[in-house]
Amino acid sequence: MYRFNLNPAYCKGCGICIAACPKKVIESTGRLDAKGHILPGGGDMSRCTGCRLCELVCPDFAVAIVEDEAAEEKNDVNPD
Amino acid sequence: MHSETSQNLIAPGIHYLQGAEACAEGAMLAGCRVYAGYPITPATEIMEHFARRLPSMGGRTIQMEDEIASAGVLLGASWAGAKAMTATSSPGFSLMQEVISFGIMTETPMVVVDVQRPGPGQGYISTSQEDVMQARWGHHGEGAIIALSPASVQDMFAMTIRAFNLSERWRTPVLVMAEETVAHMRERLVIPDLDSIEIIDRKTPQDEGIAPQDYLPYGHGPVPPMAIWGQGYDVNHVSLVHHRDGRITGYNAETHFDNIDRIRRKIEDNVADISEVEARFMEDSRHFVICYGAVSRTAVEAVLEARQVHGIPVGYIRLKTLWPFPEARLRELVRDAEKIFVPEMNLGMMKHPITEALRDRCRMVAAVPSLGCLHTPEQILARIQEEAA
Amino acid sequence: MNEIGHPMLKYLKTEGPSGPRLPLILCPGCGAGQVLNYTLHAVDRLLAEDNLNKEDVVFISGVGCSSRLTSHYLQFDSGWTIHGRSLAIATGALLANPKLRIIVFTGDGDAAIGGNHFIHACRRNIDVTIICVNNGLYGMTGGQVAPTTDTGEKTATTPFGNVEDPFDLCKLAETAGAAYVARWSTAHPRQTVKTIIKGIRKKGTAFIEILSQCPVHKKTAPVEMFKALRRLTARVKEGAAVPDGRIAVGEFCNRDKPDWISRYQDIIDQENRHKDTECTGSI
Amino acid sequence: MMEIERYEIRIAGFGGQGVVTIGRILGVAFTVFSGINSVNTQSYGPESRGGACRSEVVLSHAEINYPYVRRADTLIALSAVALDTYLKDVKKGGLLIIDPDAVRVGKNAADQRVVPIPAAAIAHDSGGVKYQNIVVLGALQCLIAEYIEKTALKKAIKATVPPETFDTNVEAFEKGRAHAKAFLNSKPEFRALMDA
Repeated sequence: MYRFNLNPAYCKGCGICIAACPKKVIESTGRLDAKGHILPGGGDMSRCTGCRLCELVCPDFAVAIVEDEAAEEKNDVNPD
Repeated sequence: MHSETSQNLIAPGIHYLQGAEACAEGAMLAGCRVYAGYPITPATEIMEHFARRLPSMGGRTIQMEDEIASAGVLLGASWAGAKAMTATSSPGFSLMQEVISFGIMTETPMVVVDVQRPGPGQGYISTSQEDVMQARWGHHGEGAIIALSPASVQDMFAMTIRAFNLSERWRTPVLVMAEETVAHMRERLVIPDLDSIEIIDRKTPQDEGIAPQDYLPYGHGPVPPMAIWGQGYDVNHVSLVHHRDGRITGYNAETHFDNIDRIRRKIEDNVADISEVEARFMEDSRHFVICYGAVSRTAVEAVLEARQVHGIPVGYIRLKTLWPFPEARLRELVRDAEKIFVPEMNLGMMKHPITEALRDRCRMVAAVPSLGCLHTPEQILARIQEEAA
Repeated sequence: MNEIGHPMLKYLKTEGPSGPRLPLILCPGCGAGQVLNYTLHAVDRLLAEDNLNKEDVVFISGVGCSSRLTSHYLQFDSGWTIHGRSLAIATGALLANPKLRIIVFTGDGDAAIGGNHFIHACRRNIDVTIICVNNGLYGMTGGQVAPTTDTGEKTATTPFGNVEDPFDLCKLAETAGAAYVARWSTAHPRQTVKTIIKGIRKKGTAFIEILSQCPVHKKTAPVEMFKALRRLTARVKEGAAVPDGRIAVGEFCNRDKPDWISRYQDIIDQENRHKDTECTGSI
Repeated sequence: MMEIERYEIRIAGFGGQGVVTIGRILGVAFTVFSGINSVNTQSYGPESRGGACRSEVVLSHAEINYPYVRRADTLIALSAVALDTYLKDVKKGGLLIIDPDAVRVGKNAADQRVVPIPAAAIAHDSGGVKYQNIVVLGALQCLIAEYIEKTALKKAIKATVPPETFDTNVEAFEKGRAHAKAFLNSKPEFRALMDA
């Protein structure tokens, strides 16, 4: 299981990570932040394959895909 | 200090060299290992000498596509740890102003030799002192410059060494404002014991015991120690107005002033150390000839003749350094004068700062102009006689 | 802030004594930021896989949006230099220390003001990797025409349309003598990383053009431009032309030839073997 | 050697006649091998490559300030143009060395001591015309022997010319000297003038 980590201080809401994601996992939060950017967020992260293309295409070093051990454990216990 | 390549450096003793060759030899002795240039009369002999000689010292000479690129090479070479220089003549000097301005802002040690020829435009290929104001004011923006004025083959050698030493000491571009006259003439050059020649190298953060994580590229004092590329200091050379740590965001007027004022004052506050003035025949002189460069050679003959043959009490002052302008030293030397003569191979350029420095100390400052050729002693003498006899 | 950030942040100075250095100064969705990201990924791989020292990696740029990549946030030796002159400065650095592995960021504006330096750097085959972020206009100054702007295109300084033909920078680099020439776009992330790795490994001049988007001056959403770059490009295949109206991407030239430093080193070695006294300049 | 207050030599001819080279050899001979200060200047740029070419040597035991010829003590004119241009700057009683095949002098040089040295012809019969400048140099040494010894000039030639041409250069130098010596011997009145 992966977690979509976003640094809102660096993100400018360009949406390129959303467009690039091969599994269409990343989606827009639809909400303006304090600087007027609409930030992305992780959607159904269970479909994320950890390809890290979003990290690679991000112009602002704002995105990180994190392997979330806690989430994986949780998944094991309660798989649905 | 010269152990690795000393057998290839010019040997101590008496030599007979062109000013251009003496300049190149002085540079190599000072540690110059990168030369970049573009051919132009009457400066080309300097590059040709480097091209022949630098490989034997493990250095590199490159002919670039123009003068801007030639000067640009100096920045990269200097940041990568080498002492580097270029030489050009006036039209090329105009092209280099962009890089000189950048060198001042990034506090880059580099040496530019301008073998001046007349202008404007292509002018002519003869001799000139018409770039002395461009030397100071040619680059855009504030800042200060160091400019030396050689008058002999010996000067071409010694002042080029001094130019490197000053540029390393003060982390700034230094100009050698030569003229065709001194670059082309051949005369005796005496090379002393090499170990007796002082060679100054830039201070690095390692020298000052500053670790990479504590290093401020534009901090630690008026002359910041300079990190060399390839040594793990992750230094960013930047010419945008910057904070002492090299940060360029967070612009404000205070930071701007702090940045530029320090760059100017590290030079202007040290005029006494940097700028050299030679004075002769000062006792009981009522008039003075103030000169620089090759014109000094003519001027001293005129002064001698005025004193010895015509009994006119004329003193002789030679500016060995044009910039920073040695105003305080001039005011020490000239307390009370009648007339001051300023022979120059232009229509009166250094006459202006001289007048500014001494206007309350004399009745008149007279330009003695010549274009395209060295004054004859008669020319200068005639002007002295006309005004002061 | 999340404690786990972008993997390339290890190569960036996020903070300094006088204040924060990130976010990047570039506009939202600017392709230049992507190019920096691709380049750092490539360098990351080289540091892990090759015998490359981080201390020897130097970034140099000139002036313009792409040149902002070589700014105060790089955790590398770097020089943010004069508009168009970055290759002259890179040449100087190599002359002083040939061990340096220099990466030069340029924009399409550098093909104008620095066109001559570009041609001659390729001709000399100086050992640098030139990464040219080509967005077809001058972004920093507000969207003026560039040497790579399409004919007929309206820009701030060609309000009635551009009457000039654009440069093909890759053809120019190849003709001028660069050892390695390739083109990709910001919409080819993995290909670009691979190509930059190849370019840095290549002895001699590697010229890599990366077609990029300027959402601000093209007044188009970053995502639309990003997608269009895929649509408008076609990969070159041996013996086949790219379809009409598509821009060729891929590797155009990869040849082995001695770089400037190697050839000059022969002269240095020769001069030090002979200790030629004839030209000591003594008289 | 005689104490020199200031002695000025000007050499002029076409580019390619070796005018610049002998100026330089003279400078080396005086300064490096005789301990006498000298300043050597020369024409440069396009004119030194085919047009009118000039070289000057100013000598003194004292420091030399003004580096150029003011009133030449000696003019070596290897072309008619050179003579026309520079004769007016030669001192009264000054030495004028010409190649008589190229330069004619008449009343215009009545104030000078004229020494004709057919340098090109002499050189042609030994190493080749390109040694004409060294023939002239030999002649000059003979004529100003009180200022410079021939050994100093030979050392300067050795230090300046390609090693493989040294012997031919010395041969040309000696022929020039011999020719000047013969000329002096044939003109006792000239000799007396020189000694005075």
